[in-house]
Amino acid sequence: MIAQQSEDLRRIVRELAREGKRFDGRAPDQHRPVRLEVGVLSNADGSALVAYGDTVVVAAVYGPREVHPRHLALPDRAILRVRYHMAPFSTPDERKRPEPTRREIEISKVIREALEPVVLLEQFPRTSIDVFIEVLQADGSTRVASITAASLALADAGVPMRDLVVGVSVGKIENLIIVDLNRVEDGYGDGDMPIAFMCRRGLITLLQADGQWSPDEVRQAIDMAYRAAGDIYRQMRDVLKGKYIESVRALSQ
Amino acid sequence: MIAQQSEDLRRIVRELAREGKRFDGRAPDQHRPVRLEVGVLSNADGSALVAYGDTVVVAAVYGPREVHPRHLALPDRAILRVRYHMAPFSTPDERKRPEPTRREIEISKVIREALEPVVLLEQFPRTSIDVFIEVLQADGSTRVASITAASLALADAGVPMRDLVVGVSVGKIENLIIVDLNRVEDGYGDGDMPIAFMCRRGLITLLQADGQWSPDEVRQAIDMAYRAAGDIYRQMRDVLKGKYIESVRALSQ
Amino acid sequence: MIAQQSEDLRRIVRELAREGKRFDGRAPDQHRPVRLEVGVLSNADGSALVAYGDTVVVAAVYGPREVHPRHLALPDRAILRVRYHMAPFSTPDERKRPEPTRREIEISKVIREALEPVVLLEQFPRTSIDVFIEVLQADGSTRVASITAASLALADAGVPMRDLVVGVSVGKIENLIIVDLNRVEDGYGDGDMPIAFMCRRGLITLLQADGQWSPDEVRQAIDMAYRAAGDIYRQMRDVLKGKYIESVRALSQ
Amino acid sequence: MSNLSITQQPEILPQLRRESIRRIVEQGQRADGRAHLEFRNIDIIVNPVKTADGSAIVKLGNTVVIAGVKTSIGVPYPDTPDEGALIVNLETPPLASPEIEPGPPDENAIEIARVVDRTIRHSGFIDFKSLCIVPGKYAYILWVDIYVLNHDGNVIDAACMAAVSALSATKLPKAIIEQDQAKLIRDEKIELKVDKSKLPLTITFIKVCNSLLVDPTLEEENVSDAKITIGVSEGKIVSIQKTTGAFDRDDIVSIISKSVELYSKLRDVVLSKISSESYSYIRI
Amino acid sequence: MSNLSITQQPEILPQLRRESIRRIVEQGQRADGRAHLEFRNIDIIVNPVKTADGSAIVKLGNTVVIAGVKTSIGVPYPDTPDEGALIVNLETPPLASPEIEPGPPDENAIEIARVVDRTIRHSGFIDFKSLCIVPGKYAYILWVDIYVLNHDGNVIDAACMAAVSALSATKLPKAIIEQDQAKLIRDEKIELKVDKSKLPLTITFIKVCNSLLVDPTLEEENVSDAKITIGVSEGKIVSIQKTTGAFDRDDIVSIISKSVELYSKLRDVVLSKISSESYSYIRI
Amino acid sequence: MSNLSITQQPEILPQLRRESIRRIVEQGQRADGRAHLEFRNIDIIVNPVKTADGSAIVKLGNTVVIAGVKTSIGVPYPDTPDEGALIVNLETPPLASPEIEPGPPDENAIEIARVVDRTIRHSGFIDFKSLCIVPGKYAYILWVDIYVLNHDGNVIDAACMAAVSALSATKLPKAIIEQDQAKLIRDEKIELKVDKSKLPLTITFIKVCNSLLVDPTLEEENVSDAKITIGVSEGKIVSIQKTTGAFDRDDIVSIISKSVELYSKLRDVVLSKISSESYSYIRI
Repeated sequence: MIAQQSEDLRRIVRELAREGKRFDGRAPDQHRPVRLEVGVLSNADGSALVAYGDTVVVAAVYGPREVHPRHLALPDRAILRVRYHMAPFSTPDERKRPEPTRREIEISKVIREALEPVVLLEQFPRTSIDVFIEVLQADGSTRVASITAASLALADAGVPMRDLVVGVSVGKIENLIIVDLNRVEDGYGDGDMPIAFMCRRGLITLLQADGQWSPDEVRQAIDMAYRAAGDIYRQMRDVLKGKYIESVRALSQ
Repeated sequence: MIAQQSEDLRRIVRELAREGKRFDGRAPDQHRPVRLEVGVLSNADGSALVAYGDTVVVAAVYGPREVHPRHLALPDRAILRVRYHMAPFSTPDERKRPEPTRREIEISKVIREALEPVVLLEQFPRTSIDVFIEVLQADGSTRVASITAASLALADAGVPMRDLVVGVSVGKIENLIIVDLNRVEDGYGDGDMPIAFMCRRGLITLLQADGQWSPDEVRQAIDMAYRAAGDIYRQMRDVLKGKYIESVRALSQ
Repeated sequence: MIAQQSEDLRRIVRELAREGKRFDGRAPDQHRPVRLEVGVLSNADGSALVAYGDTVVVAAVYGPREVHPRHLALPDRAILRVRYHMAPFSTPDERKRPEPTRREIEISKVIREALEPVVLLEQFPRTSIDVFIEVLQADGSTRVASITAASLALADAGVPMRDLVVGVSVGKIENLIIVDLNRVEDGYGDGDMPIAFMCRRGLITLLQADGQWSPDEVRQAIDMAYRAAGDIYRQMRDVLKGKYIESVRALSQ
Repeated sequence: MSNLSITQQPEILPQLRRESIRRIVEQGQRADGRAHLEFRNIDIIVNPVKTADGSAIVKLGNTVVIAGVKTSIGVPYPDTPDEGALIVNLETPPLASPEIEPGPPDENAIEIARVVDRTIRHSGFIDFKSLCIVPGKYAYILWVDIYVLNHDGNVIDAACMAAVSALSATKLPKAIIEQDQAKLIRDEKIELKVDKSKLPLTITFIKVCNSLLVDPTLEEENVSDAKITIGVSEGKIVSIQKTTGAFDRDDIVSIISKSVELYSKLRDVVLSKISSESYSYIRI
Repeated sequence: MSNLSITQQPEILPQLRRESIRRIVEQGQRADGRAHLEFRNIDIIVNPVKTADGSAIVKLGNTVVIAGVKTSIGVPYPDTPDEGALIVNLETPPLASPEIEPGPPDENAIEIARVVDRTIRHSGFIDFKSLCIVPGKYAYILWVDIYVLNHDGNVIDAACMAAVSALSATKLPKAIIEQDQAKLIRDEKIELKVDKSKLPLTITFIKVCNSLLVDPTLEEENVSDAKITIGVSEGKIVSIQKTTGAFDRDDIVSIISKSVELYSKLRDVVLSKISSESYSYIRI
Repeated sequence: MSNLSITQQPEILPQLRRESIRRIVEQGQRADGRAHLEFRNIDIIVNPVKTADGSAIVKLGNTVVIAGVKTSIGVPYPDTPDEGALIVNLETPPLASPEIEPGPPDENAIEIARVVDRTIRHSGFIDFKSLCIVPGKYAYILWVDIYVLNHDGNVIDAACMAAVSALSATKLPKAIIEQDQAKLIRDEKIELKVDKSKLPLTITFIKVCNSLLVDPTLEEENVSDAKITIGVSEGKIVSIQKTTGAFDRDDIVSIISKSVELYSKLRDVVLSKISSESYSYIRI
C-alpha cells in the first residue's frame, strides 16, 4: 500500500488513543455489534455464523463420527479436530494464498485447546468431533470470533459441553486498553491479547499476547475482556434458547 | 516465442481455413495417419503405442490386482485408476515440469470416466485396474490419442470390455469444422472438442469443448468425429485380431 | 562470494598440492584429529557425537522397535531406517534450507546401504532400527563422519553387529592423493572418494567417487583410506570399551 | 501429489431411497417436486464481502457457494502481451459436506474450476484487453476464488453463477506506475468491464432412467446414470464437460438445444438478481 | 499438508508413575527434587558453531537444543522499509525423542517458533532498524534455526534461551553494494546490535493438582492439567501462550507476577553464561 | 517428503527360481545364456522425439528408457560465471513396472539421476564453457529428462547411455539478446559441442556367489549379494557408486580393471549406433 497513507492512519489512530478515543467511535470497553446465527449450513451436524462488526466467520461441526485413519482414535474419549482457515478474499489488500500458513496452523491448535476443556469428549470414545472454521471477512479478532462460532456450532450440533466458550480480544494503544480490536487497531496498536472464557465458570481456555504489557495491564485486559464476553455469552444463550433448548441440555447441568 | 512469427502463422492458418483448407494439406474431415501397436512393454499386463501423426503416446495396463491402500477397494467391483502424464520433452518450446499440472489432473479424470462405461468392472470386485499413460510427443489431440491407447492396452491385457473406446478431436477455425487437430490448429483455432466413442454402440463417453460453437456446429462436429473414430476403430480391430483374438473375447460378446 | 577470492584460494590449494603439501599443513595420508563421544543424548537408545576436525555430526539410534506403518515390516528381519540431514547453519555462506535435498536423500540411502551389511537384522524380524544423523557443522567428509557416528550409536544402543563400519574420504588434487578432505580440498580438488570399511574384515560397504581417477589411483586411494580407517577404528574401540564392553558383545564374536 | 484419478467411492444411499428417487423420475417428476428441467430456487447476494474487489454468494436450493475476486498485477503472457489474466480456483472446505477431508483441491474441485474458467474465458464476457496496464509489462490478474459452503449437488452451476456475479460487481483498484513499477491503489476503484449480454452460465444435466434432468441435487447426482455440463453464452455453446456415464448422439443434440433454451431464462433470473443495487452483507 | 489440529495421543505413562508424580507435587515437592518454581540446571555454550553467524547450545536438564543464526539479504517489507527481518524456525528432528517421526515442522514446532519469534520481536532486544542496508531496497534477514537434540520437556524455554544466546553472539557479514546489487562479505564481520538489558526469555508454567510449577520435565508435562508460557523482557510481558487446559483469572494473575520475579534471576543466569568469552566448540 | 531411507522390500522371487539363478551363475553361466561379462542386446534410436532438442531411446534387453534434452536460459552459478549447466532428472513412471506407484522420484530414481549427472559432468564430454551466452549473466541450461518405460534391471547403465546418446544428438536453439534480455530462437539450431572420444558410460557389476556379472537383469539384481556401478570415460574412472552389499578390496580392483576393458567395447557399440544418421521415430 502507499506507505504515507498508512503512516497517516497510524498517527491518527494513536493520537485518538491518547485522548481515550477510538477510530470508529467506540468506547474503550465497547465491543462491536455482534451477529449470531446458528443452523446456517444444512449438511453440517451443527453450524453457526458469527460477525463481530465486519469480521465474519462461519463454523461447521461434524460428529461425533468415526475416525479416519483409525490409529488416531483414542480408547477413552473423542478426539477433537479443528481447522481455522481464511478465505483468499477475506483480507484487505493482497489475495491470501489458500494453502494453510504457519499462522493458521498455530491458530487451529490454540482454538482446539480452547475448546477441549469444555467438550465432554469422554462421552464419545473412539470418535472424532470435527470443527471447521472459515473466515469470510477479516476485520480483526478473527480467532476469537471463530471460537465463539465454534462454540455455537457445537451447541447447535447437540454436542454435550460443560459451558459455552466465548472469545474476545483486548488490545493496547498508547496505554489505552481497548476491547474487540478491529484490523486498524490491531495493526497500529502496541499489543494484542486474544482471550476465551468458559463464561459461567470464569475459566480461561485461550490466552495469547504480543506487544508489551505491564502485569497490571494484563489484569485490566482480562477483566475488560471478561465483561465483554459476558455480554456476548448472553446473546449466545438467547440465540440457542430460541430454537435449541432441547439439544443444549449440557448447558443446564 | 517470437511474437511476430506466431502472429504470421496464426494468420496463415486462419486464411487457409477460410478457403476450406488446412495448414498440413489435409481435408477437413481427414484424420492424420494413425499408428497402433500393442504389447510394446514386457512388464505390463497390456500395453499400446498410439500415434496420431506426430502425437505419440504409450499406455500400460496393470491388473486386475490388489488395491493399496485397501480402504479404496469397492466390494462390488474393481476400481479404475488412471494417470495421464506428459514427459517434460514432449512439448515444443519450454520443458514441461514433470510435476502433475491441474490440466493433467483434469485429463486423468475425464479419461477415467471415458473408460469406466466400457470396462466390466463388476467382474473383479475388490481389485484395481490401472491405466498409466505417458505422452512422449505432443502435436495436439493427446488426450484422445491416450484414450485410444488405453483402450488397446486394456484389450491387450485381456480385460473384458463391452466395446472399444476411440478418441478423436474436432475443432473449428473460421467456421471450418476439422477433425483430429494438430497443435497449430489447436492453438490458433476458435474451438476444440475432444470426443470419445464406444464405437459399436455409438455411445459418447468423453465430450469436452471450449471455444464458441452453435448448436448446429456441435452436431456437425460429433458426426465428423464419429466417422473418423469408426475408421480408427477398424484399424484397432485389425491390430488386436492379428495377435489377440483370444484375449479380447469380450469384444465378440 | 567474491569470485576473485575463491579463485586465489583455489590456486593456492592446488599449488601446494603440486609440492605434495596441504592447505592446513597435514601430510597427504594424515586425517584430522578425531573426536568420538557416545551416549550423548539421553532419549535415544544409543547416540554418538563424531568430529573429524571441524566437521561435527551427531547420530541417534532408536530400536529395534515396532514399525509404522506396519506394511513396511519384513517377516524375516528388521528394516533399517536412515536419515542424514544437515542443519541450516551447518554450512558456510548461505543458510541451507531445512527441507531434504536430493543430495541428502542420496546420502541417506548410501549410508543405509553402508550399515546394512554389518547389522544383524535377521535377529529382529518385524522391527525397525532407526538411525538419525544431524550434521551440525560441515567442513568436508560429512557423510563418512556420519557413518562412523552411526556405527558408534548402534554399538552404544547394543544393537548386535558383525563389525564396526568406519567412514573415511580420500581425494585427489593435482595428482596428490590425500585422505580426509576438508571443505576447501573438496571444493577445489579433482576428485572425491568417500569410503566405508568393515574394519576387521576389510570389506568395503560404501564406495563413491567423482572426479577423474586412473585405476591405479583408485587402488592407492582405497589403501590410504583403509589405513586411516584402521586408526579411527582403534579410537572407536577405546571409546566403546571404556563404558560399553557389555553391550558390544557382537564385536567379540 | 500424483495425478492418479481413482474411481470414487459412491456415497452410501440406502437402496430403497435410491429406487424411490429413480421411480419418481420415471413417473416424470422429481423427489423435491420440481419438473425435470426446472432449477431449484436461486438466491444471489452481490458484493457481500467488503475485503474483496467483487463477490457473490449463490444459493441454489441447499447448495451454497461464495465467490470473491481479488486483483493483483502480473506480467502478460508472451503470446497475449496486451491482455490481463483470469485465474479461477475452487475449494470445497470440509465444512461443505461430511464426505470432504481438508486438503488441497482434489480432481473434482480442479475440474469445476477449470470448466468455470473456460466457460467465462470463451464467452467474451470479460474484455481481457481492458485488463492491460502497460503492454508486455503489466496487466491485471483477476483471482476468482470460489468456496463451497454447503454441497447439495450441482456445485458447478452454482460456482459459475457465483463467479460471473462476483465479476459483474467487481471494481478494480486503480493501477499507477511509480519509478517504472506498477502498484495498485486500493482506495481508488474503477469498474471491471464486462459484457452482461454475454453472461456465461453452465447448465448441468443428468440422465436418470433415460430422462434428462437439470440442476441435480446431491441425491440425484448419486443415482444418475450420466452427467454433463454445458456452458452457454448468448446462444452459443462455450464449454462442454461430460463427467460420468455415457450419452448417445441424440441425447447430446437434445441437451445442447435444451441448454440454449434454458440459458435465456436463467440469464434473466441472474441478471435481475445481480442488478438489484441494495445494501448487502454476508448471510447464508 | 492441511492445517487440521488434532487432539494428541498422550504419551503412555504408567498409571502408577502418573499418580506418584502428582502426589509428590501435592506434597509441595517434585519428582526430581526441585522446588515448584525452580528451573533445572542450565548450561549454555555460546558460539560453538563456526559455520553460523551466531550460535548457542542450551541444556536445560536433559533437554538439549541448538540454535544457529545465518544472515542473508532481502527486500524490506513495504510497511517497514527501514527495517530488517527476523525469521525463527524450529525443528524437532527424530533423534530428539522416540515419539517423533521425520517430516516438516508440525503444529507444536510451528507454535514454539512463532512464540519465540513474538517474544524476541516485541522485547526491543533487536534493533531492527540497524538491520537496514538501503532503505526500501536491501536489509539483513536473520534466520534463526533451532534444532531440538533431546526432548525432555519445556522445549520452548530452552529454545528461546538458545535463540537469544545465539543472537547475542551474532556477527553479521558486512554488506556491500556492487553495481546496484547488495552482497555479503562473509569474511568481514560486524556485531549485531542487541540490547541485553531487554533480553527476552519465556517462562513456562504447568498446573498440577492446583500447584504451579515452572520448567516442567516431559513427564511433568504429560501429567499436567494446564500449561502456559509467559514471555518477559525487563519486567514487561511481551508474549503469552496458553496451550493445554484452563486457568482461572487468579491463576493468571499469579503466573504473571511470578514470571516477572523469576525473569530477573533467569536473565542474570543467562547473561553470566553468555558473557563468558571462553573458546567454545560443539559438545552435548 | 522426509529423507528417510528405508530397507526395501525385496521383490518376491520364488525360492526355487532364486536358487536356480544362483546355481547357473556358479556354473559360470547365466539364466539368459549370456557370459558373465556380456551385455544384453543394445538398441539405440537417436533423436526420435521431434519436440526435444535431442533425444534417444535405449533398449538394453527388455529394459527400455527414453531420454529427452530441453534447453533453457539461466543465470550462471557465481563460481562458474562462464559456464552453462546440466540438470539430469530420472523418473520411473508406473508403467515401467508393477512395483512402482506414481509419485515424485524416490531415492532410487534420485540416486541414478545423480550418478548419471556426475558421470557426464566429470568426463569432459560436454564443454560447459561453450554453453555460456553472456558471462555472469546468461548461459544455457541443459535439462536431461530420462523416463524408464520398462524396468528389467540395470536401469542406470541404460539411463546413462540414453542421456549421452541424446546429448550427442542435441541441437541448441540459438540464443539472442534483445533489450538486454536473452531469448531462445527455437527455429534456428546450433550443434551442442560434445567430445565423443570422452563418451561417458556406466558399467554395473553385481556379485553373485563370488562371481562378478555385468548388466544384470531385474531377476539377477534381486538375487545378487552386492552391486556397484563404475562410470568410465576414455580409460578414466569418473564415478563410482556402490549400492547394496559389501565388496573386498580385491573385488574392487578387479571391477575397476574390468570396467576399463569393457568400456572400450561398449563405447564402440554406442558410437556406431548413434552415428547412423537414418530417419528415426518413436518406437519401443
